Amino acid sequence: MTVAQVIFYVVAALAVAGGLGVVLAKHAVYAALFLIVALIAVAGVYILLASEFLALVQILIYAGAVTVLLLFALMLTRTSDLPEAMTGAQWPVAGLVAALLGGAIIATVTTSDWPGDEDGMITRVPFDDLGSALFQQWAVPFEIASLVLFVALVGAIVLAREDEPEEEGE
Amino acid sequence: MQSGYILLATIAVPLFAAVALLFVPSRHKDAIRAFSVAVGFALFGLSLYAFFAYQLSQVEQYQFDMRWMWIENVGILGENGITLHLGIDGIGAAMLLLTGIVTFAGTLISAKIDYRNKDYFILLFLLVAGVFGVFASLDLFFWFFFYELAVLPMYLLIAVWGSSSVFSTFARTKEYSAMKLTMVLVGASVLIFIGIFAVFVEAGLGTFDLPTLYEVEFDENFQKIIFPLFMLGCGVLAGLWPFHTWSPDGHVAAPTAVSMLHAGVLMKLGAFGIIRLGMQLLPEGAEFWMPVLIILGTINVLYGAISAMAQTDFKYMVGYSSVSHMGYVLMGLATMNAVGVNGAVLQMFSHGVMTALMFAMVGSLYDQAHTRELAAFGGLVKRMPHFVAFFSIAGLASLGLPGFSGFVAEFNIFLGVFRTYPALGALGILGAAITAVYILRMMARAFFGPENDKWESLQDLSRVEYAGGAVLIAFIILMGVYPSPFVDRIADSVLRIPGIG
Amino acid sequence: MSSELNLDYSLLTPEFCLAGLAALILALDLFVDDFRKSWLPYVAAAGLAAVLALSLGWVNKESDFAGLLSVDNYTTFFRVFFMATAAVVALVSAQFVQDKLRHPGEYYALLVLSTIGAIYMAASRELLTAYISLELLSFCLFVLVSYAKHERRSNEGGLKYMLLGAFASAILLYGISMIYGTSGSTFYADIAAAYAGDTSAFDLALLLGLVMVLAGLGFKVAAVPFHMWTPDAYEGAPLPITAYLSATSKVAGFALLLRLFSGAFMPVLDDWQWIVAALAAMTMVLGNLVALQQHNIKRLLAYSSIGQVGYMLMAIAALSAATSSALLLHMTGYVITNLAAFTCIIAWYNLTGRDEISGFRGMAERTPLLAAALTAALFSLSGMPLFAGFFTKFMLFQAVADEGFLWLTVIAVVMSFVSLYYYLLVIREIYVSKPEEGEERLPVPALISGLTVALTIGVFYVGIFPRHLLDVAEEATKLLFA
Amino acid sequence: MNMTDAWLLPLLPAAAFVALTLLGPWLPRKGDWLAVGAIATVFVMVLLIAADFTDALAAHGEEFAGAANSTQWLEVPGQLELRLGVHVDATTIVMLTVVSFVALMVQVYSLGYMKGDSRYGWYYAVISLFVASMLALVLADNFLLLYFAWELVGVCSYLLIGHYNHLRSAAEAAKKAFITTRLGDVGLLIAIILLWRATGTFNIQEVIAAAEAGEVGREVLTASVVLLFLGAMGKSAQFPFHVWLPDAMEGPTPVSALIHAATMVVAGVYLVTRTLPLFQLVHGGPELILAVGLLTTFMSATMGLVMTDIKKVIAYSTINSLGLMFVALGVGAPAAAMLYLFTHAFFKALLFLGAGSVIHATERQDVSSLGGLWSKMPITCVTFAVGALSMAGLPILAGFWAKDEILVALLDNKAAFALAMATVPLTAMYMARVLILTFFGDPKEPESHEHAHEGSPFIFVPLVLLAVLTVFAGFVAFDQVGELMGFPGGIGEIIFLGHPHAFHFDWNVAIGSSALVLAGLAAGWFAWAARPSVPGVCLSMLRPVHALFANKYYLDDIYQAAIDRVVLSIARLVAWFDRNAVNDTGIDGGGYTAKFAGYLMKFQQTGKMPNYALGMVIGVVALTLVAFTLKG
Amino acid sequence: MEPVAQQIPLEHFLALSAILFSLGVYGVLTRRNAVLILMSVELMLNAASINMVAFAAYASPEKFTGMIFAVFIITIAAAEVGLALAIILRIFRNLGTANVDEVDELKW
Repeated sequence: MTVAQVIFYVVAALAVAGGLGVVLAKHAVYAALFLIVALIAVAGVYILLASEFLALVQILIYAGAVTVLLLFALMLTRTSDLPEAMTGAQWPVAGLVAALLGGAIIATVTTSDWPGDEDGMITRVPFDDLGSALFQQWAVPFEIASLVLFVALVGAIVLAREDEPEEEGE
Repeated sequence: MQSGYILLATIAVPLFAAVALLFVPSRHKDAIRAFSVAVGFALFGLSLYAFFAYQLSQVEQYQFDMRWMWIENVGILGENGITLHLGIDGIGAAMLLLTGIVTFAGTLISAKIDYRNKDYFILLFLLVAGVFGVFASLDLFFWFFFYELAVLPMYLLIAVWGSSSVFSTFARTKEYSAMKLTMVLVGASVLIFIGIFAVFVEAGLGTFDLPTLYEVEFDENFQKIIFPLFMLGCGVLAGLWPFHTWSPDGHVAAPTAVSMLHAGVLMKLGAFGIIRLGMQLLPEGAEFWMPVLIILGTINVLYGAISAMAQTDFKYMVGYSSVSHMGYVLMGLATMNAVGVNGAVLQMFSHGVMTALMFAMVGSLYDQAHTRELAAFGGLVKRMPHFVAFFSIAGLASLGLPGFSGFVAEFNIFLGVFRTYPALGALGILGAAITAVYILRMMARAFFGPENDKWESLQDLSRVEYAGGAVLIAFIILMGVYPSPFVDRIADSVLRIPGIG
Repeated sequence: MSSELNLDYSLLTPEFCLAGLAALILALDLFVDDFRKSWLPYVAAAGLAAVLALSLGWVNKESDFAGLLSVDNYTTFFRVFFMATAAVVALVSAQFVQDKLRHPGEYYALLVLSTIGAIYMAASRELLTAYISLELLSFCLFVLVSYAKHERRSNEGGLKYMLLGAFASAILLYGISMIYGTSGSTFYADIAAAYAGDTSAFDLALLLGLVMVLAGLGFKVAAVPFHMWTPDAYEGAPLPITAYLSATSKVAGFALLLRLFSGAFMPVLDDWQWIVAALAAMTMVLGNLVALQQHNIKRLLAYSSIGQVGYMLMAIAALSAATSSALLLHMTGYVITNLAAFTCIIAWYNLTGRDEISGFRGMAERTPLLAAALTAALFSLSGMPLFAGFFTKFMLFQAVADEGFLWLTVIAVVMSFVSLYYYLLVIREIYVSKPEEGEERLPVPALISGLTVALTIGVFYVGIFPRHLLDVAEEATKLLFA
Repeated sequence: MNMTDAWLLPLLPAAAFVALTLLGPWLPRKGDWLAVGAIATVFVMVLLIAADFTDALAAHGEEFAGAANSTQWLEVPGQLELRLGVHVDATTIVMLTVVSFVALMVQVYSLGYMKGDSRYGWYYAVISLFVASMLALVLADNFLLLYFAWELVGVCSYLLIGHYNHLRSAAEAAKKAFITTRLGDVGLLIAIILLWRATGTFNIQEVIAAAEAGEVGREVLTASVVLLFLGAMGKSAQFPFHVWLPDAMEGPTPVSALIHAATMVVAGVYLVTRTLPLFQLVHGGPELILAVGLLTTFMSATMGLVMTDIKKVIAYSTINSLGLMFVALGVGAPAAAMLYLFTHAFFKALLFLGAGSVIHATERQDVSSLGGLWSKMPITCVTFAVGALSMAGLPILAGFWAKDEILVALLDNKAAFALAMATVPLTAMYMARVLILTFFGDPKEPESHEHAHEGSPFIFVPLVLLAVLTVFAGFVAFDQVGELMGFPGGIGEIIFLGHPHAFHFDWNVAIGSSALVLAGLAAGWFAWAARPSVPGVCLSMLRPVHALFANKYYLDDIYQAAIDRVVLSIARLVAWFDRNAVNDTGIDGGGYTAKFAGYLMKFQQTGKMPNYALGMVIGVVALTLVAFTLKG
Repeated sequence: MEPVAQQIPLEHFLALSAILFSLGVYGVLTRRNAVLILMSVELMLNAASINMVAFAAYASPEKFTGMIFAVFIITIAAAEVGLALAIILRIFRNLGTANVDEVDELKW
């Protein structure tokens, strides 16, 4: 067992554990914390896959900003205190189909003969290559993404904002 | 070669009339009436012209033949596109004339309509345009287009201007009847729609042009599979048992002129469709399935007549008699011989005029009396002699009395049926006897006998009703006494239908 | 690498202009107080119209941006399509927004921005671009559906739409990753090239990817069983947004599906054809049958639009040059009709505050024009002649049958017949049932009247003179199968 | 006037009908002169044609079959040609004479009788139409025109029976007459079509020729003949279709005279006469006619005995006579039938017109309320007596010769002869009864008796003319009479259908039957004039029998029950089935099924977002698994 | 860093992502709190990202499209969370709950 393998299995175990925590935890806040674990573990996976940039982004944006947002939301909606209300009635069916789906995917991905698998040489992608690709070839998605963020921003403001009472009268 | 613009005009005039009415303010009711009657008269004139300008023993099967490219060279359809191909054979000419007559009479009768008469006439003219379109179209697409167009306005015409019937144990609201009529007819057209697709795909010519498709010899099994689609799809509109129940309910609920047009003309679209799409397109399928159709037709005749006998409502009786009479048409078509089919087409014409007259008369009575219960009347002849005379003529024509159109038609049908299925022919004649029973029962009960004081206020036919009825009667008698103009045109075309011996 | 790429930003001019328009609207909303309530929709509509005119400059030109997206006739078709739709929706929103909603600036800005997403869904020739455009459209719609933020139904619709949308886009992404994994690329052309050869090595992964992509896009277009958000979101959303959902959102999904499946998945047609056919069949049947049970006009139209999706999916199942141009034709006719219907419904709602079907009682007496137009639209939706629906359905079904899917056509025709029933129920309320309160005429704003007339004429135009539109649709789809 | 111009005959009254219908209200005297003028012209033309025919007969001798003339009416090229045409032969000439003469008499009579009727013009219009149709019927050279006219006379009969349309009974009687005869017509029409199918023609001569040549299969021919006879039975009121004729007396009395005595009802006899060769080709054909005729004769005589309505008695006597004609046809003596038909027309019309005169004068028609009218109405009384005695078969009156001719023809068939003889005294008895009760004895209702008076000349002139004919018409059976009158071939030859010296006179039969007639008359005189208590005694003794006769063998009740209970029940059952099974279950059921499917399906929309997500996942999983399975 | 291709097969990464994905699906289906559902969706998105990056690394490293894709996924995910939270907050304010089972006024 190489170091990489060890790291991978540890990270993978963490990720799965975090994922389990997210879907099974009895308290919402715990779930959020488990999510952080999982997200950081995934960042580890990215490093293993030679994508340090992604790992960075993952930790900064996801594990940092997004989870904090989620925690805020949890606090604002104050629903973390009812453990029995956490899981819906359809969990047996859900478990079955999720297991079926997972099984099907695992069976598929492990039995498929992926093109380029054999000569797969993982090379580190230099930041500047990534950057220039992002701003040249992928400029359009990038710009659209900016619009997406803008829309999310505007939308969040519009929806979340409490209106002044005098506007009600109109 | 006559100009196809005549046919185009029969479609375009009502359409433009409908559009023109849109721009008339609805408060000018009298102007709308006058305009509509004028349009009805114009259509009558056009159809008369087309009928008499139709030349006998021409080489061309279709006259007034004309094409307008509608969509050309589109990928789906290849370079043929879709053509508005108009033309009539003798059958079409007779049906065109029928439509013209009934439309004219219908617009006259409709002059009584006062409630939102603008909307009414717009819808009526759409309906009429559709009917003319079906009879004149020689293109599958447009055939179906107009076919649906003719059904479309029915819902509103019945549901808005119609009337509900309440019986002791059940009721038939106009909404129900309108919905049933529309749904059953459109449902049946689904079968036609599928059949058209199948024919188009199977022919593989990328065209909907009927004369072109007539040249195609379809595989026998294909014909056997597809023909029932057309037979049932069109048959339902012709009142085919057991899908006939839309007809009595719908006709009863409809306003007078709509009943006239619907029973008088629209039901013929179904029979016409069986000829145009079924027999002409798929002769072998027709031959295979006709025994079924003739049995169903016989059931129609007897079942309709017997049901009519049990009716306590004037209009229901007439409605069921339509079912019965359309059974003769189906029987005639199913004989697959020239005499029978000729008789069927004659019956289409005859029944159209006759039933229109009946509905016009029932409507006239209902408008005044607000009831249609047979038992409520008696001795009407004293107050309404012309009404009784007109109604009696329609009744006698419908029981197949010589001298009226019904006899000529039914006689031909019987001859045809006896050639192929004598036993069914005998049953058909029995049906005519049953018709006599219910018609005469109705007349004895409602028209004659002591007068009922309740109806002292009844007036005889108004001038428009009189005029409309007179036009219809003229044709009933003309065809009954001198059928040659009709038969010559019809027989000429019937003999050209493949498989007709 | 970069030197070979065509990075001609001018291709994106219309979308830049749209973004600018959105910014302008926001700015107007912010700074010019007088404008706020009344003029924004007209600014939006005028701007959209202007950009629409501008985009006509790319007719019959063919160019691509770094292989990510093409500006060709297909794109131009949808540019015009979406901008016109957005303009109409902006106009019909005017009074509704003024009466019932807050923050009009953002409303119209989002409307304009969503158009960009829709256009790029149609234009993209690459999965990432397609995905992100889809998200742009979705995000705008999430917000717009929840826009009546003090209304419980709007909140609920928005929540369901949002959560399920996120869920569906996760599934879609997973599917895309499978496609990417098996083909090594996200570009449609490369994917097609990769699948052109032997795919047996990764057949299952490919299938999985296809199913998941179909699920994700099926969500977008509301295909059964991924449709369940539709009725709730339709009912919850503010009325103009319901109209917009039924038009742009759906059509954009199909624009994407069509380009994707014809561009990338054509070589593995046999793998997905039956899936789409099955989805189409289920969608038609469920949508139309459940619609029979509805009491709310929005919900009714939601189910009816599900039914319509079934018809459209048939075109994808029987994918060919003929079906795709028929699909474009049908979608155009459908959207014009639907907008006509919604214009009337919105106007009626503005006047009476009713959106139950029974609330349409006496419409014929009180607003005859709207009643007639709505009736025409409903007849058109059910596929009656003279109206757009008849011809477009005929062509669509015809094309599908011609590809050998007669059984699917049979279901479609039967279901189309079933649909007539519930449309007639509405028409019955409009024309037959007597009004409950008052018979006096209601004042319909001139703008709405004009719009109604224009759209109704459009409905008739497509139904009676479909030739031009058919030519355009054919031009637009020609290159898909070049 | 040529024989081939005979097609003009029906057109004249037809034209009168059209003119009266369209212009009636605006014509002076409502156009009655037009109708009478038309029929008078027709009568003259008939005489001219008869003269032409006798000339031809004399010229060609026995093989002369008559003259025909036809025109095409409708053609399906190569498949069907329908021609309308006329054919004149001896039978036709007899019928034409009878029809035109009686019609003329009746129309003249009606000028007086119908005066003041509210639908006077319409009455004349329909009478004209009837005459036109009847002429067409007898002239028809083919079954098509025959059927055409056959139905039209039926309609005219219907219209005229229902002339007093404010009476419920008249309306019902008209309906009954039409429907009953129509049932027979179904048979006729089927028979015509069957024969056409077998021979390809409607022409009567050609059909007979083809049948004689063996072109028609045995079964088809048998069926055709039986069905044809059904038509004849309906029209000629033979048992069991006879029920309509007594009820038809609801119509104006002149109508009864013309239609229900002299002309229309003999159409059946005429038809069978024309097609007798067909019957003779079928095993049992003549026997069928004979049996029906005998049965009808006997039953009607018994019923005539107990009727109290003067017109009904005469009506039953008509049925009686019609039965007798069929008897003659059944034993293959069409000539005898024709002679009877010829004479019967006069005396039966006379009886009805006489009865009409009584009714006109007293406004009563029940014999139990009449009586002693001979003093008030001597002309009517005498003429009526002549008619009644002729009907009874008293020697030298017309009826005597005709009846004896038939009885002679029956000699070979003992049983039939016996039965026929048995009805002779019965007939005489009820004729005596009606005569006595009406004109003799004491008036039972003095009030109406007071007002009774002889009618206008329009009424009594026809009576007298007919009475004269009734006395002398029988003599035409003798060739010498014809020659005396200037018909070279002799009227007898015409009456005997072109067969010279066909008259058979048998003294034994004549004396025997005359004795029976006298016995019957005596019995009648005894019972109703001499010992008026006798009927009551008989009645009490034979109550069940009387009840059976008076209730017309309960046939009306049986028919009524059959219609009300059976036919209408079936109709209601079918209507119920149509509404509940076909419509509500079948058609609506389809709709409900769809709706119910929608109802079931809508519950997938639970409103709960996790369920929605579950649905999506299930969709994905299911599709994936199916796809994998398919891929293997 | 060492190339890991020889050390860890691609399938292991894919299996990890599959597990995360199905966990996410399970979470979406069973969690009743809207925020937790959102978290589960994040798991699914991460699973997709892992796939993308793994494929990019193994299959076509020179194009690294998958990595670009992952960047965008993260971006979108963040925006999505922001927007979703606004909607959830709005519904919480109006209805007093963030429990999706209780938000079921719209149905049938």
